[in-house]
Amino acid sequence: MEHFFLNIAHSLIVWLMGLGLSSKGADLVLLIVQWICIVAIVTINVIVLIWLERKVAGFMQQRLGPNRLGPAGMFQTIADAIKLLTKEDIIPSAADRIIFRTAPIFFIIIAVMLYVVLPMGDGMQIVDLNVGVFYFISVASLSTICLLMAGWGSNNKWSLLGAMRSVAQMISYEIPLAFSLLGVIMIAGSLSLSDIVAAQNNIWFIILQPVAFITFFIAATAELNRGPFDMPEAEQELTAGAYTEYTGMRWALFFLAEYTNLVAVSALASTMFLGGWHGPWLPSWIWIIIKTYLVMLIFMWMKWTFPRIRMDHLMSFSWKVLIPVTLANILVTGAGIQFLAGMGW
Amino acid sequence: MLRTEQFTINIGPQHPSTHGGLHVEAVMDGEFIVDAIVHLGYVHRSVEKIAESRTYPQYVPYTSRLDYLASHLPTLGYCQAVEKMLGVAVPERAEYIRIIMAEFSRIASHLLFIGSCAIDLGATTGLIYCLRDRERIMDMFEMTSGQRLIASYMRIGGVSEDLPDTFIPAARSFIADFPEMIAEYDGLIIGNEILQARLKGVGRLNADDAIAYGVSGPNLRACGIDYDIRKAEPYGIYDRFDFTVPLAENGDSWDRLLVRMEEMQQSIHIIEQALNQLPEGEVKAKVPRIIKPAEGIEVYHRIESSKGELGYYIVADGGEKPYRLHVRAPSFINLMVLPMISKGGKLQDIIANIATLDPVLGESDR
Amino acid sequence: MSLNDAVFFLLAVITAGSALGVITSRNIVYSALLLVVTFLGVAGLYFQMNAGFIGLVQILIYGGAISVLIIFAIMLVMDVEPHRTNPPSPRLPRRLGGIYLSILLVITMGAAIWFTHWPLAVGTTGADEMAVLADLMLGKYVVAFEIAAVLLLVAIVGAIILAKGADDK
Amino acid sequence: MKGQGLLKGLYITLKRAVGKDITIQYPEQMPYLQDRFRGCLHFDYTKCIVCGLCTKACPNNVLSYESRQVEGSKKKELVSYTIDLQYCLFCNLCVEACPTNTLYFTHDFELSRYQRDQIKIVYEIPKEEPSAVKVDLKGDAPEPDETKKEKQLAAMTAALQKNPQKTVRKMVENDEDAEILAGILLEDEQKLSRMAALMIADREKAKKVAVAFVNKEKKDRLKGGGAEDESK
Repeated sequence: MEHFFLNIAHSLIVWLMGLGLSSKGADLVLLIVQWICIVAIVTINVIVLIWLERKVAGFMQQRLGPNRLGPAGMFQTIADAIKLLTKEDIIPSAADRIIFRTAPIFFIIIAVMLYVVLPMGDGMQIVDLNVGVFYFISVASLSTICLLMAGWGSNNKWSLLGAMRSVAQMISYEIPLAFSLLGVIMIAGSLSLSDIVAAQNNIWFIILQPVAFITFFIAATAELNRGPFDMPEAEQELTAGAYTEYTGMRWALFFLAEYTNLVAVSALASTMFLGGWHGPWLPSWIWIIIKTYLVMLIFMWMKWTFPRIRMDHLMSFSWKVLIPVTLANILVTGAGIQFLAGMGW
Repeated sequence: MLRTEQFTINIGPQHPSTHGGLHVEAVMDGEFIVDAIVHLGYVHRSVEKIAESRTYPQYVPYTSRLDYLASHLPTLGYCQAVEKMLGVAVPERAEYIRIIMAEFSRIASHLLFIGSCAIDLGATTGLIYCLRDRERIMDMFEMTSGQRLIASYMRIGGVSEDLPDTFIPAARSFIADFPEMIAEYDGLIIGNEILQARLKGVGRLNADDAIAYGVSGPNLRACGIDYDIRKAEPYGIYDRFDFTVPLAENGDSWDRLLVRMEEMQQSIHIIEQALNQLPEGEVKAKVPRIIKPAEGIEVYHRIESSKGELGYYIVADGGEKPYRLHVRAPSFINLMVLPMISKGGKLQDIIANIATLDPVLGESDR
Repeated sequence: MSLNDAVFFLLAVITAGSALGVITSRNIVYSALLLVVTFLGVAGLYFQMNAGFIGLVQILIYGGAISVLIIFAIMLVMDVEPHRTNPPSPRLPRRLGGIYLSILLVITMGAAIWFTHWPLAVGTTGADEMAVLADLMLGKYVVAFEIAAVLLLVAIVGAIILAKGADDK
Repeated sequence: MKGQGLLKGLYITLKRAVGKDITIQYPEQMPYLQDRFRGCLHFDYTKCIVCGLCTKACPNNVLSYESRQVEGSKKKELVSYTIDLQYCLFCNLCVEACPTNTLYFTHDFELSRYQRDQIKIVYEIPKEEPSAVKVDLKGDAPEPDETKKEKQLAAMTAALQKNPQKTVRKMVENDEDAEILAGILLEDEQKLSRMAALMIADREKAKKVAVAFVNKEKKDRLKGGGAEDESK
């Protein structure tokens, strides 16, 4: 079981080379297969996640949640997807059509790109970049532009306001997000995600870096526009924020991308702090799935419990609390490393 | 300084958190509100004009539809106003039933206020818990009147039917469970630091302005003014009960929330006393089938509704139907301070302000 | 032509094409968004040169942050219809001036590139480029690095004061 | 300490998440309705004494009835009683006014209908045999099976042949039109049988067809007598 997917990939390469492909060509085909797999994983995950989110919300609100279609309402999301696909595609007449159309596409592309560096099991990583963490952060930062495009292209005050807010929020929370990861990077001594997982063989970084984990979690919630920080949508204030004018599948793409981001960030959290794919008894890829889903459940739990924070509080929380705390954490971590190194560890 | 341009944002009439058809035209300078213009009338049903073509008893169901969140209260006000015109004495038992129903309505209204306040600030689950408990009150209304929301239970001269046997146990069990409910709201909604940060110091209304604008009800008491018609000018049999009028100091959104939380507990206290004192007897006075107050009688009767001072001004012309009926709707008057308290705040604050002023649009548009 | 060359030409076309788009687009918002594409293309070129870290910095700083600033600034100060933001100047002297300036710029830069002695890279950027970079920044060039940091801080403080407006006396 | 409230909130939602649900599954599981629940207004014709108090009590003109004088006495007798539920406020005033408990609320709260005119409930009391009351709950009639349908068709055709004017009276606007329509139907066997079938299957369509027939006939008549033959 442990090497189930690796074996599949290996036999695929062997088969391809048996067909007469060069090893480079076989790698290319494998890469394409991996991309298709990622898209499939993302889609299936989103279907499960939307169902899960509604179920979690239902349970917290003492309801059952969706339960009509399929076992425990599992097919509700599929029905919703079909509904969204068949909806009329409305583009406001005053909208900037090119920007309006491309924004959701870029948003989902960027979300899918995040998966390239995530180790989904022992040796199951598409590209082991030596700057993996940095790749994740910088690619994730591009999604601000997509929201801005959506907000601007819609030519609607609510949309623009939602986009502005979310961009301001995401830019200010990128800094504590990156800073809180720095502590882990300093201990692991590498920016590569596989090295970081390997460094957690004995002890998870959540124990060594509890403050970093909490700050990362808060900043990630803001980056994902979720829970108490859902500024771009902010239903009660901005109707639907940046997505106000979107309908049908375009809107669904945003939704899809948000959940894709959620999975990616949760996977990053479990990789950086929860020991990645390390775990006893079960195969490594099952462990990462379990850990990722646990993190996502916490995200959902928070979302359905807390009210939305106010914009100015949000900004001042980032700049006045999170960033100083993460900076102090880096300082303490650095001092600790030097101290322990001096002790001869 | 850079010269900036103001822009307007239309909050409503179709917007998730305007409690019906409220339309606020917010003039913004960036995220700050320069002015907020309240546009009303989207739920106008000409309830006052309808009164002129209905006989006095026929008008009772329409009053229930004024403040549909606490439907016994406007009905109570109307019935008492007509009784005042006719000089009818209401039987003791009916008076007590009325008090119980009115106070349960107040709790139902305040529960929805707290829930909608939570959901307007983004905490969906808070609303569901409040609605869950509100349902029990609705069940009690269904027991007595047969309708859950728009009960039209009270009649001129009493109430339509006596309490059923199931009512008193249900009411007692609700009272017994109430502290637990309050504890849950305290934990989930009131105690939440994010919510406190959103409400504290937001939409501050000072006492002088409140009086000048004619604000009444919990919104007024949140400014520290001890004025409750149940105490100041007791109607019905309110003078027989022992309760305090909860007050706050700052008049901000947070105080408005706290005052209502406290008020619910006082209502429970009143209901408890009323249930203990409930006498046996008739529930409806002998009222002529055709009510014809003498020409020239005018009456103004006011009660403390869950939103504030709810007054009925009725002029009779000697016929079966009122010559003119006017409703002093507390929501309407309370809403008028929205521009004043929102100025200088943020866009998100105006949502909190609307939520904590607790308007019900059926009443303010009439 | 190897695969590497093909990728290079693709990236070069994207970068140069979008850069051209930035200056020819009639709509200033499109210009700004095409600028983002240019930044990304440049980042791609960095990746091709095995300078992953620099490429990612390019994406993070220019693609994610600076471009947002530019778009923000455009959106906030724009006062006309977006499609009339970048009209070519109708007056001939101005056009001639523009042509003259651009020719001057091309000549200057071309000359600078032509006459500079470009040292060929000694050694390759290996897998450990991060460590090398860190050593250089926090070792040899630490003073310059810190001074740059202080400069940026001063700039930020200045910007805040400008935005908030110092107390006008 | 800051953050305590947040943790408490999280604890409460977690506790509720693992606790019991409070909702019911509506169509399968019906809500418990209290005795006095006011669902749909119903009318028991046997008790009605045609006093008219209900219509006077109603604030919104929901109730109306047709009555006639019983021959040889002062008593009135009911012909039909109409409850136009779309205007009903469910206020209970009519029920309270009724001296004989003729009007009452049932617990049936599923009042949605596909057509607007299906909301109206009409109780008709036939003149000849008051024992066999035909309650015409429009839109609620169950789909009759084949034999029943045939029987109905035969009855309707017979009625049309025997007394056409009266049978088609409800399909058109006034007596004059009914007369015209009856004339058309009697002349043409095919039209008659088609009309009969339509009247049973789809009253709305039958009405439309009837109006069309009448209008055409009227037009033809205006044109002159000669046109009549052509129209056939």
